[in-house]
Amino acid sequence: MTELSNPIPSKPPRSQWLDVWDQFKTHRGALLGGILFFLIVASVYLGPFLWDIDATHIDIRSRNQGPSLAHPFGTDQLGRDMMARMMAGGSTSVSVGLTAMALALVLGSFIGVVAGFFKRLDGPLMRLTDLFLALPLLPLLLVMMLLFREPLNAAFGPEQGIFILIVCAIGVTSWMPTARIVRGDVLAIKEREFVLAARSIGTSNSQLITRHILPNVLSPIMVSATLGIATAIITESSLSFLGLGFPPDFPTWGRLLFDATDYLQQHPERVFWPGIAISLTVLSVNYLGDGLRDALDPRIRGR
Amino acid sequence: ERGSDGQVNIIYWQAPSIMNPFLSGGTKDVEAASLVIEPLVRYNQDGVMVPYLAAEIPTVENGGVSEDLTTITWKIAPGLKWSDGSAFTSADVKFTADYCMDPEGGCAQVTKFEGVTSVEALDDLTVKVTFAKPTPFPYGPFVGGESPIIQAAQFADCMGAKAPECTEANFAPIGTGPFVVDEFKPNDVITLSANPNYRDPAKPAFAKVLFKGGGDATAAGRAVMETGEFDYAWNLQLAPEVIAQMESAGKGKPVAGFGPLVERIMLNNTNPDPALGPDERSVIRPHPFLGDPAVYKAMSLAIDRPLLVEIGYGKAGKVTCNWVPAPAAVNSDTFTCDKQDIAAANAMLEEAGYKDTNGDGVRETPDGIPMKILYQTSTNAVRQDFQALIKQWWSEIGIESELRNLSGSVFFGGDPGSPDTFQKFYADVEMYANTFNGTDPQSYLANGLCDKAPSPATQWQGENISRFCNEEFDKLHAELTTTAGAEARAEISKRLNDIIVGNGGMIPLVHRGRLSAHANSLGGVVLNVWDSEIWNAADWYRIK
Amino acid sequence: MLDQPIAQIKGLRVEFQTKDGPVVGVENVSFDVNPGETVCVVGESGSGKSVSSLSLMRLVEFGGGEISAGELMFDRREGGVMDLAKAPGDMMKDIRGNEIGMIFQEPMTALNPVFTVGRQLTEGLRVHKDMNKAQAEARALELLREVRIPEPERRLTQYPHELSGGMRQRVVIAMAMACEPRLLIADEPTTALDVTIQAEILALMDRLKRETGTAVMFITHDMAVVAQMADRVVVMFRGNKVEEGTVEEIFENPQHDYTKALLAAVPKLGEMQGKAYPEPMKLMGVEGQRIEPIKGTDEVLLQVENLTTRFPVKGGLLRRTVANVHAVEDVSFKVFKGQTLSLVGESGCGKSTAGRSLLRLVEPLSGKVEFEGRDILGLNQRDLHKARLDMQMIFQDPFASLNPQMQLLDQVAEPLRNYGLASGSELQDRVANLFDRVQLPRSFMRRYPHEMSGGQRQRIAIARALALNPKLIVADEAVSALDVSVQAQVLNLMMELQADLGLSFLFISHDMAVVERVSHQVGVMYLGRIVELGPRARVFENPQHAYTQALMKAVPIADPHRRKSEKDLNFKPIPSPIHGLDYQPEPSQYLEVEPGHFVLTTDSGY
Amino acid sequence: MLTFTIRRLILSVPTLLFISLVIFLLLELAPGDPMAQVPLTVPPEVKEKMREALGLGQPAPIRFWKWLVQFFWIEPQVLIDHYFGTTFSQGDLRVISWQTRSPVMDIVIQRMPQTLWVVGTAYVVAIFIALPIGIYSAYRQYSWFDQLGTFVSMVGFSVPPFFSGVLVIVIFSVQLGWFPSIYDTTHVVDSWDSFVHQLRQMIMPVMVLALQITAQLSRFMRASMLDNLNQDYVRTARAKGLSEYVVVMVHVLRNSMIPVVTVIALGIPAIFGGAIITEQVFKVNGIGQLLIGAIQANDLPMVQTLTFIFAILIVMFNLIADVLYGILDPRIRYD
Ligand SMILES: Nc1ncnc2c1ncn2[C@@H]1O[C@H](COP(=O)(O)OP(=O)(O)OP(=O)(O)O)[C@@H](O)[C@H]1O
Ligand SMILES: Nc1ncnc2c1ncn2[C@@H]1O[C@H](COP(=O)(O)OP(=O)(O)OP(=O)(O)O)[C@@H](O)[C@H]1O
Ligand SMILES: [Mg+2]
Ligand SMILES: [Mg+2]
Repeated sequence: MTELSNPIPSKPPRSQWLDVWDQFKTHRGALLGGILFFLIVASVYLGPFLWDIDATHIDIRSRNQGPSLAHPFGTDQLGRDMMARMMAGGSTSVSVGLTAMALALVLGSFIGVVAGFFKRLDGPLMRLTDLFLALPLLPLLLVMMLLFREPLNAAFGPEQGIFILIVCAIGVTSWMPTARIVRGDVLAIKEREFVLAARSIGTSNSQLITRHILPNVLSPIMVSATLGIATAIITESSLSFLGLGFPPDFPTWGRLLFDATDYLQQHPERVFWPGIAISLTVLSVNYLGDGLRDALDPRIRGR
Repeated sequence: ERGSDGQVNIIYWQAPSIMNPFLSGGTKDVEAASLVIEPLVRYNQDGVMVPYLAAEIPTVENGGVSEDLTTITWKIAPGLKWSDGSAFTSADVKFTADYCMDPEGGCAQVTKFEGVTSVEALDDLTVKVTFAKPTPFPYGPFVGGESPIIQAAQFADCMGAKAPECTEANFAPIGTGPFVVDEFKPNDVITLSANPNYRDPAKPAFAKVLFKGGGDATAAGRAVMETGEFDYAWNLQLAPEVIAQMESAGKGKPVAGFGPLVERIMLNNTNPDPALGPDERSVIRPHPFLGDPAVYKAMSLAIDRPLLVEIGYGKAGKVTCNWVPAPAAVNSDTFTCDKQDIAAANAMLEEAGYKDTNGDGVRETPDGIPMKILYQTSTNAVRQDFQALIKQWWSEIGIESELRNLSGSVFFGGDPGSPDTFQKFYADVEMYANTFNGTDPQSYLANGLCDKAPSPATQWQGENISRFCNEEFDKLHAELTTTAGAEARAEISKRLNDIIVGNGGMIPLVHRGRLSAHANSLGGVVLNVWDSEIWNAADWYRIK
Repeated sequence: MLDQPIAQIKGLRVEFQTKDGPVVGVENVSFDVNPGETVCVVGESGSGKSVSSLSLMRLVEFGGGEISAGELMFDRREGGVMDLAKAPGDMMKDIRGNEIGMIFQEPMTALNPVFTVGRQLTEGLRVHKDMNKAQAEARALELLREVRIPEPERRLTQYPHELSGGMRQRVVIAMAMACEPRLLIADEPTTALDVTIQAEILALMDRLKRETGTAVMFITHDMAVVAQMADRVVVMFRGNKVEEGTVEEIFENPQHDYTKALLAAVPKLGEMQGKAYPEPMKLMGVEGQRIEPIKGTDEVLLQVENLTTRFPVKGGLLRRTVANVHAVEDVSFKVFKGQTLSLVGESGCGKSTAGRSLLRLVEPLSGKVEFEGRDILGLNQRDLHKARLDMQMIFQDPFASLNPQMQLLDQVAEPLRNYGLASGSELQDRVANLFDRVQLPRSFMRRYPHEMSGGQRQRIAIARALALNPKLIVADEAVSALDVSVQAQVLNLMMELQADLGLSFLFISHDMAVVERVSHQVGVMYLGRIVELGPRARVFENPQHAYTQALMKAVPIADPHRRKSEKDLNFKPIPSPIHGLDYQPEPSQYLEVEPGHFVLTTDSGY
Repeated sequence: MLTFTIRRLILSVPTLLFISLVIFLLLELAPGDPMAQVPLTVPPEVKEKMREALGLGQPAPIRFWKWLVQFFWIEPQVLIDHYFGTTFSQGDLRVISWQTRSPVMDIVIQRMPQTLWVVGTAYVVAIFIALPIGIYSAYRQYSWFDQLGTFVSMVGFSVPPFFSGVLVIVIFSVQLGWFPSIYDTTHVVDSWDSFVHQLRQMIMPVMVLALQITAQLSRFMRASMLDNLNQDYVRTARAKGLSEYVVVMVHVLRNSMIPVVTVIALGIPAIFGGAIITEQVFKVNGIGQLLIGAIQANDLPMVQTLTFIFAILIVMFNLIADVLYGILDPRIRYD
């Protein structure tokens, strides 16, 4: 009977993260996406150490050049090296994407979880979400600039200051979809029996949220995260379009793309670089997210 | 022949929001309105006055202007009709003055009527304007596109506080111009058709006008020169390279004209240090180093103006060292500045005691303050390129600059609550362009007077942005206000210009022209920078 | 042609492609189904029962499976015998639902939630029988009458969620019967239902089979149900057929070890007759089993008096309470140290709510819960937290009550962490001991719930409940979702723990046979009240309340000679427990018919 | 359901009032001045006069109150007057734009057609493209079609419209000369030819917008279909002998559409809100362009009114989405 009653062949136990990695490896798209994203991040942050032309250095004699050995990506209308600018722009754009996404995610998940978990806060928080959905981004940004630019400048210097401002502005205006989705999931998960079970063994509310609720809403959060990076990069570029983004000597992919659209006919390669960089980042992050979501879910991982 | 040439399409990338220049003052609105309503006299492309609704231009010689320079009497050309068929009379002219001078109306053109004490209709065709004091240049009221005549009958109920409620009149004023409004879609599009009662029966050649607004300069240029969808595009502030590319498409061509518009760097003569309180910052204390002639001269010398012109404006720009480069009569030739000389600039600073003592590439003043400046301007592609270039040049002479660009709506807005307005000037230098209307610079030159400096006391209003203060200048300007005679006035104007430029009020960069484009098939376009750009739309025709 | 089997499965092998390579669902299975006969396929969970039946319908392909060998001969209504394993898709479409009908395991999810019952019923008819809408509806109505659904006209326009589980399962049956198939496959049609409804459904299927002459392939793991239904039995184990025979042969003379084990694991109602105390079951293949009665003590551990729990029904513009669900109404009982009190009753009668109210997982409205002399209902949050140290709960569904994202180690350790009882290596040790205690290998500690079988999961839940060394465990249908063999192991484990540690259980179940096996005291609940309460032997041998009597009758007995017929059963639909705000329920009054045996005299609604 | 709706409607009144207050305060705080558009040649004293004429001299609470009265009391009257020829609103001051000195609502109504035409069509087109793509991608998960769909939608999602817009203009207007680059808002559709012209001028902005919306919607649709394809009821449907088409397109689709429909409903306010950048690029001059123009000109009454209308739409469509959910999914009950 013992052999009959013990049908599951026991695998040797493995570390959780090794499992995650194993599953991740099997997802071809995710692996490719991950490698690509890593390459982008590496070239953007480490590239400047290898390519030592300053992104703001103006070499007026060699302006509007096409790709060449000296300037693999060509130069812009003031003779600045496009490759250096792409790297500099990338580090801003990727940082904005990551941090704004992280901010939106934290805010959205927090509000979503709290609204879903505490019935009493649900109504007010969801109306708050409505409010933020209704707020116009531009005036909000202007107000934030007005209120916080000086103190932030004083505390972090002008570049960091505006970076924080823009990241906050994007983060603060893009957490709502995440909150809605997370809330819906939390509402459903809260009714699952394991939550009641956890309560019966004396788990407090905060432990309940962090141990039981959050891991189970990870998958929608991951999806929001991947979309969030893309949205943040694109929002930043739209802000440049509307004249509210980073200062002009602070290149970002969005700004490079926007500046180059005027020269679309004369120097098409100039739109090509930032355009392809944004698209590749978004794509790689998307595949990466798909893979991570699968890898983090033990149910899928087990299959 | 009137109406024989079909439709003409005009695109303004800033859309007109109202057809009443008295309520807006925006160029786009004034120019759109100029198709419909007209002043008594316009300036032509050379800045010379030509009578439109007036029979002649009153002068002291012909007795139209009194000897003591306090009155001017306008004679209206006989037989003029409003587009609704009613007669144009002196009552309309008088009404226009009353309308604008109503204290509650918030008239944008009230400066045109500055010093006017009364406007009387002597008879149906004669109007007499009386000034409080001798006015050597009495051609403010009713002259130029900003001061057209509106119909008394139509606007009778729109005086003062009621002005904004007359939407219909504001959107479709009855005028004497070549066209009448069919439909006005604010901030979008205006459709007009030929005025059946226009004074010249052969004009206008076009039966219809489509006046589209919105978008951006690139798109407007493209629509005229590349796709040929539009016939006329206004104010194409684009990179010369882009303009050239568009022109090569062969459907249209750019035209340029030069008014007194100057792109300049204003130097803050006060100390903008944030550490100073709101009542002192950019108000009282002198700037730690910008006031030194060696500094501002070196800064000016480090700038390669021809390159700026080439990169930023091409055909639509000229190097200038003057604040008032036009009309030609008032353009001073005291300074030359078309050569960049970094070495000389460095030497100048070195000599004046500004040395890089700590080896960080930035000079320090003799008191040890590093020469770091904040350089702000409005958001605009060309300005940002200029900023980058100038920043680099200045860094070569050991002056480090931090760049900041601000949304135009904030920078040029006068909100006293905002720290980012150009009036507050919470920066060391700022770059923008300014100009004046008409051909007489007197009131423009007043922008250099000590008491026009913006300060908390004036709610930060005032046009003396650089807080320039010079006794000699003030005195000379007072003299100008009482001097008649074009030549003498021009002479004084030049001297005023030299004082301010020579004493660190500003660093002029580029004399900017207006660049517009018209389709090759559109004939009769004469670009006018002294009045409405489309002043002679009545003469336009289709080249067949 | 009558002697020709309707379906012959020959050497069936089904493989699934998974990420870890192919998995064999069914290895080599052959059996026949003859016309007019009921073949029961039994076996534990995962033995390949469903896969075999789905293969016959060629539905495994949609689940990622592939029929890699074997023949599936099917005798078509006209056109002779053909091999379904090779039939083209179009032909399968004609056969499915038309000549083979199928009833699925889960009545709750087998119906499309967004279409009305009528629509789902008529769909097949219109496809296969070329009926127009009116005809199909008429036929659907007839079908609903056949399966004895009350108010069939109204049901047609209702959505699945508006029906009770039993009604839904009847709809599924009606749907499968719609085109009068020659073969009806029923895949565990009653496993998810409670006794009373199960009894009804079984009787119904039996009748339908008799009336229409359809052959039935009945899949189950419940031997009692087999005894009730089968003509012939096929026993499956890990993808293989291990035994086949008539129902009498299988029950009276099982050959294979597995069959024997299966039969031994089935608790039979009446087995405990004459025994005063519960005792563990004798299981096959377990050496040196200690079978001793568990006496317990008569010290009162928990005393519940007049417990009432209501759920507000909100409505109206301002979300005010407009009515109450009287889930638990004036309930009193005692649990003695080291003993088990069972609560039985139909689904929805308030058993779970009563159990949860004790731990204040739902807040009771009024009453008194005294645990070791402390009033639980009066405690503040902090004291309640402490009190829960001594009272733990095991939940009905082992699949739902474990967090899918957490390793088992962490789940079992969680209560210890919550109370700060252990940390570091001590924590590890204690968890390891708990795993030993519930007889799980320590190597499972790093696994996730989905990597465990149902029985193993329930052991984890038990280990978690034991972690704090509680005095009372509320076991809310702790074994209902498990296979018989696993269920027996878990029951034995629980009783063993009771004997060793002197635990008390509040055992909630609807399975009378299980209750008989484990309890010292039994309370029968109906519509929120306890209608009968007393020592197990008395309640089972001398049921006094009409409801208790009806409940006893519904229990299927694992003996093919004691089948029940439809007319034995008379269940009234349960009245609604929802009452308006002004409804004042009468207090419960009991008559002590024997010492310690109480019967409700107040009107209970039955 | 009805009471749920009514309750939410009642609740939305204080919500909206609060939102309007927040918007007002936000705009109050924002730097910027309606006089920024006025040329520098106009001296400050005059600008100050003009500001006063706009009512900017009054304290903020009074201006807020005035706006509330104008928006909630006078504007509805104007609407009633318009339809029934009554004269309730005679002599009352409506919400007046600072830029155009004309009633804001008139301009909004004027802008509505082109916004709805372009953005609305884009939305509809996007839905019609996205749904089939999403359905088929899910049905054939991990097929090349699915992979391609993912790739294209991600690229579509990642190119900002200010770039894709200009790109299509350069290709289709400048190089090929097929479509006009500037949208003609005065164009009236009254014949087949004019309809064709309308199509020609709409096609580029619609496509640029639709690309973005499609990208997102098709992802949603795919995920939702995947959720449902593995449900038990699908097996039941197959067991009934229904064809694959009916199983997928009736049974699965109907269930998958529930979340997607609400997502679509939540996107509808954006249609009325216009597409700021795309409108700008193609000169459609709809609501989006109106808003951005008003923001740039600091036309506070206009911005306030527009954002508030937008807020109303968002609150309403959130409610509609919730109600739709309840209607489409018979399991959900709100009382
Ligand atoms: N879609 C699938 N993918 C992979 N393996 C599967 C799939 N479906 C079933 N299996 C495997 O096939 C085997 C038989 O499963 P089956 O569903 O037939 O069991 P069962 O006897 O019906 O069990 P239960 O009583 O739990 O319903 C199991 O080992 C299962 O893991
Ligand atoms: N949270 C709740 N809100 C409202 N009503 C509830 C809630 N929980 C239970 N009920 C209702 O209370 C009654 C008793 O439910 P309970 O879960 O206690 O029944 P049960 O006897 O455990 O049934 P089962 O055997 O199905 O588990 C039912 O009518 C149920 O619908
Ligand atoms: Mg099964
Ligand atoms: Mg229960």
